[in-house]
Amino acid sequence: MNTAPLFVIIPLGTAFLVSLVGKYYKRSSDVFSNVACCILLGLSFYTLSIIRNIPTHLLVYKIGGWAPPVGISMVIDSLSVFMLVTVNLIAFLVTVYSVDYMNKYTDKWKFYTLFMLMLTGMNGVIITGDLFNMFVFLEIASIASYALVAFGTESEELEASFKYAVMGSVASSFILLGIAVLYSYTSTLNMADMALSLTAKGPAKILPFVSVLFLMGFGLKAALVPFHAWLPDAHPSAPAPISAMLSGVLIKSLGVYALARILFNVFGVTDVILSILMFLGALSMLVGVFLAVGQWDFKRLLAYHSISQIGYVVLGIGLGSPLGICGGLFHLFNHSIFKSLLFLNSGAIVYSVGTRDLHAMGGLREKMPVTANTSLVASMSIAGIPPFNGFFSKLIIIFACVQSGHFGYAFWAVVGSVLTLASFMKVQRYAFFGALGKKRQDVKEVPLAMQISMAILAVICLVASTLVLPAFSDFVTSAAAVLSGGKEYANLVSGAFK
Amino acid sequence: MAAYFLCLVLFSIGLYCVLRKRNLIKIVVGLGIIEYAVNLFFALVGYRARGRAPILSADQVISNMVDPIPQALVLTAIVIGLAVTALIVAIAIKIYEKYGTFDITKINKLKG
Amino acid sequence: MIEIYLLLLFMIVGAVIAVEVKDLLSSVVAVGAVGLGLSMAFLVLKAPDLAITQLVVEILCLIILIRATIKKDLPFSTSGRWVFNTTFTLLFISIFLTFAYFSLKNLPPFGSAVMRVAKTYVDQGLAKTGAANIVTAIILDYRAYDTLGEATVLFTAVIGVLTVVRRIGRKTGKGQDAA
Amino acid sequence: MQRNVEPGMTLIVKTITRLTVGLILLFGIYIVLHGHLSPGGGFAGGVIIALSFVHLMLAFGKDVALKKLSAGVASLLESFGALMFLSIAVLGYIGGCFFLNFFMNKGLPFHLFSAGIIPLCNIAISLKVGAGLCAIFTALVLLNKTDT
Repeated sequence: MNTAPLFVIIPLGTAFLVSLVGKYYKRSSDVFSNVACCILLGLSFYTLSIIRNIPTHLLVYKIGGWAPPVGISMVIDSLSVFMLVTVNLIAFLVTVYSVDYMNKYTDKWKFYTLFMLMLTGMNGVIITGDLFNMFVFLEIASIASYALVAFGTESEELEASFKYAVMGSVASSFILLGIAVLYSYTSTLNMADMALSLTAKGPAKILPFVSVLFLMGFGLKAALVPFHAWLPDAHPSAPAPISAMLSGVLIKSLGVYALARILFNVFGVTDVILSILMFLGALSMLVGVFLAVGQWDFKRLLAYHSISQIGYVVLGIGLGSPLGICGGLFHLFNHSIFKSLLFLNSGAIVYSVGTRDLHAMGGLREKMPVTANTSLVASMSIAGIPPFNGFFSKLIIIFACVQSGHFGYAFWAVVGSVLTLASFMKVQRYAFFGALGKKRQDVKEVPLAMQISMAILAVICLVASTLVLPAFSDFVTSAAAVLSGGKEYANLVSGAFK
Repeated sequence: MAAYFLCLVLFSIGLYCVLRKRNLIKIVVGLGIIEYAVNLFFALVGYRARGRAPILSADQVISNMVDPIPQALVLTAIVIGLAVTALIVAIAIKIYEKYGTFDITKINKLKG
Repeated sequence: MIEIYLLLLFMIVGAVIAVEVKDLLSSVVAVGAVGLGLSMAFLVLKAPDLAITQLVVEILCLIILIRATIKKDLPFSTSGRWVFNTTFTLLFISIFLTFAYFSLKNLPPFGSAVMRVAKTYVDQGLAKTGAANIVTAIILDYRAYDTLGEATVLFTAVIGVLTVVRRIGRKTGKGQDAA
Repeated sequence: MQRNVEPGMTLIVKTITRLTVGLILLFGIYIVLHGHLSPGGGFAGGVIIALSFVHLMLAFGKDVALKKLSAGVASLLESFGALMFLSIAVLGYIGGCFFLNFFMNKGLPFHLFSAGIIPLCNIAISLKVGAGLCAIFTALVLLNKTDT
């Protein structure tokens, strides 16, 4: 049984169902969403095991029975399944967390409907093999996230959402324009077919223009530095579970994944594109962390760190060597884990204490032990302290920089890492250690479901380090092989169509 | 070629409006112009000289049709544009309700 | 093919007016004119489906925008570094246009679409799907998955609008928690 | 300024609306049903159906229009339309494939009852689009109403 369509059908059906019945039966939206996310998580692991047992590591589904350049196809390869596991893992833990957290807001069913639609969009982008279809699902995820950022309907949230929506729409227009130019040139929309057609036509003068359009479009979605202005507003304004989803997976699946898939597998990268990617990555890495150090708003600080960490991912992928891509993807996975955890921690503090200002916290360790310990794990992980996963992925990226002779970038990556450490020492010092304020004596730990989801994420922070061991490293390396294989993807996929 | 370029000029006008105007409704107008330009670009790309509309008829044979794919894509893109516009206008009206103005320079609780 | 150039010029003039005019209502009406020009351009480009859809969507957009702008304030302010920012934006746009000009030369010339995949639709569309309108055959059969996505986008926007216009977003105080 | 006791626009507008709104609705339904034969289709038809409702609301004020179709019902209808479209897609599994046009007999070309699932999809989309746009419009109008 081919599982590919289920990744779209299940969340989409759940969203429609929740919007029908959620208004009348309050608990049903909780139950439906959690069950759906749980099934999706199981399904992605099941797909992972299927993919490993197929010799070509490729699963193709022809929608409507039309053979691909004519119809739309779904393509799941190692990279897609890597992203599917990441997205659905975070989504499941976030829904568990939301059950209690979202009680603070009105109209919970709207939250769950939008959440499931956003998940539909991300899954759709990841599994599609068609360029225009990717755009459509990208828009679903984006529009759902615009609305989710404004979920609290306070003035700051609306303002952030407006900014995000305008920037996001401009980005989408750039992407759509790029697709139009590509369609005119190749007369097809299927990605594999397009790659073959581009190869057949020889070095195309149109590609630099389209690459720039896509870099601007997807770069905006991924919040790379010249295009990052919306992120520090939008991510802190959203409710904490949504911040975790946005920073954890949305900017990666819509930005980094889509960009890497198109640039590497459809266009075939050139040295110029790689150096642009590396430069943008390093720039984001440094600018993000410099802006983060001075922040006193906990969630805003985390948002700036998202820019910085996305910089690491793009730097790793931009190196173009197998080791670099491997490090970049591994860091992508790790970052979704620990950044989601940190945002959930910040949400827990908002839930119990009601503030995001680091000055107003202090000494929360004794009252909120689970939150404090999980956030300690996440902080050490993001700062790159040895036993945790963040250390290994950063190490691999730095090694890869040195290996391909980019000593400057390696140096800046180390500098960024040190500054990250400093910034998170500040967070730990002001939020959890120190003396407990007088007003904070009646602070309580958050409900059990929220604790559980934070604890699971913290455990994954530790367990994910084992992915560097040869026995488990296949998960990341096979995904990296898809990208470093370049246009090999086109031959494999079009072979599978027949 | 000239048609493509004029279409991109239209795109740039919209882009300029979004980047430089300081009024929420003007920004929405700019986004609308960008959408029109992209949709028009798609339709231009699919045109064939002396082509016919891609609708078959029972009593005549049509040989030279324009490309139907861009039309199908634009149909989707128009809907997406409408959806985005509706959402952004709703947010803008709500901002007006909170701040009493559409002027972006007076709406700055958030910084950079 | 002179009509299409005239329409394009009309749209550009309309767009400039919409961007530069001071009055918001006039601006919205001008952008409506651009949309109607687009609808006519679709007709000239032999896309009747698009012309109908663009026309009705334009009317709806116009009504929504006018509802939003009517009787609202229109102060315009220019921020401190106006000249610098405008110059920078114009520079960026002119670089973009120059780059585009040299790149677009490599596309197939206007009026000669390649139609490699589309040929299948035109030749076999009626026999395989039974729909005489090839565009409908594409959006509801060959690429129906896209249309599912499109319908979902609209659904998302509706839920999004209903979310954004809620009067109270957060519950405040302990008393309302139980409700 | 005259003060109308009744909400909405003047008598002339109301009379003309009464005459035309049914025709607009009918035209929308025609466009939907002939989507696979002539230009138009579920989306354009749905917008026209929504426009007939908007027309009613602009002419008679929101109360009369909301009596015909309240926001809650519109939202429900929309979810129903969306679910119907998804069900058609999933029903393709009867033929063994997601989104398969599962009517083997496509009917006579150029006739109303032809083309398998395409007319059904058109109806589902028009239901969804019409109800959805009504819901959006109602929400925006209600919002505008309260802040003045």
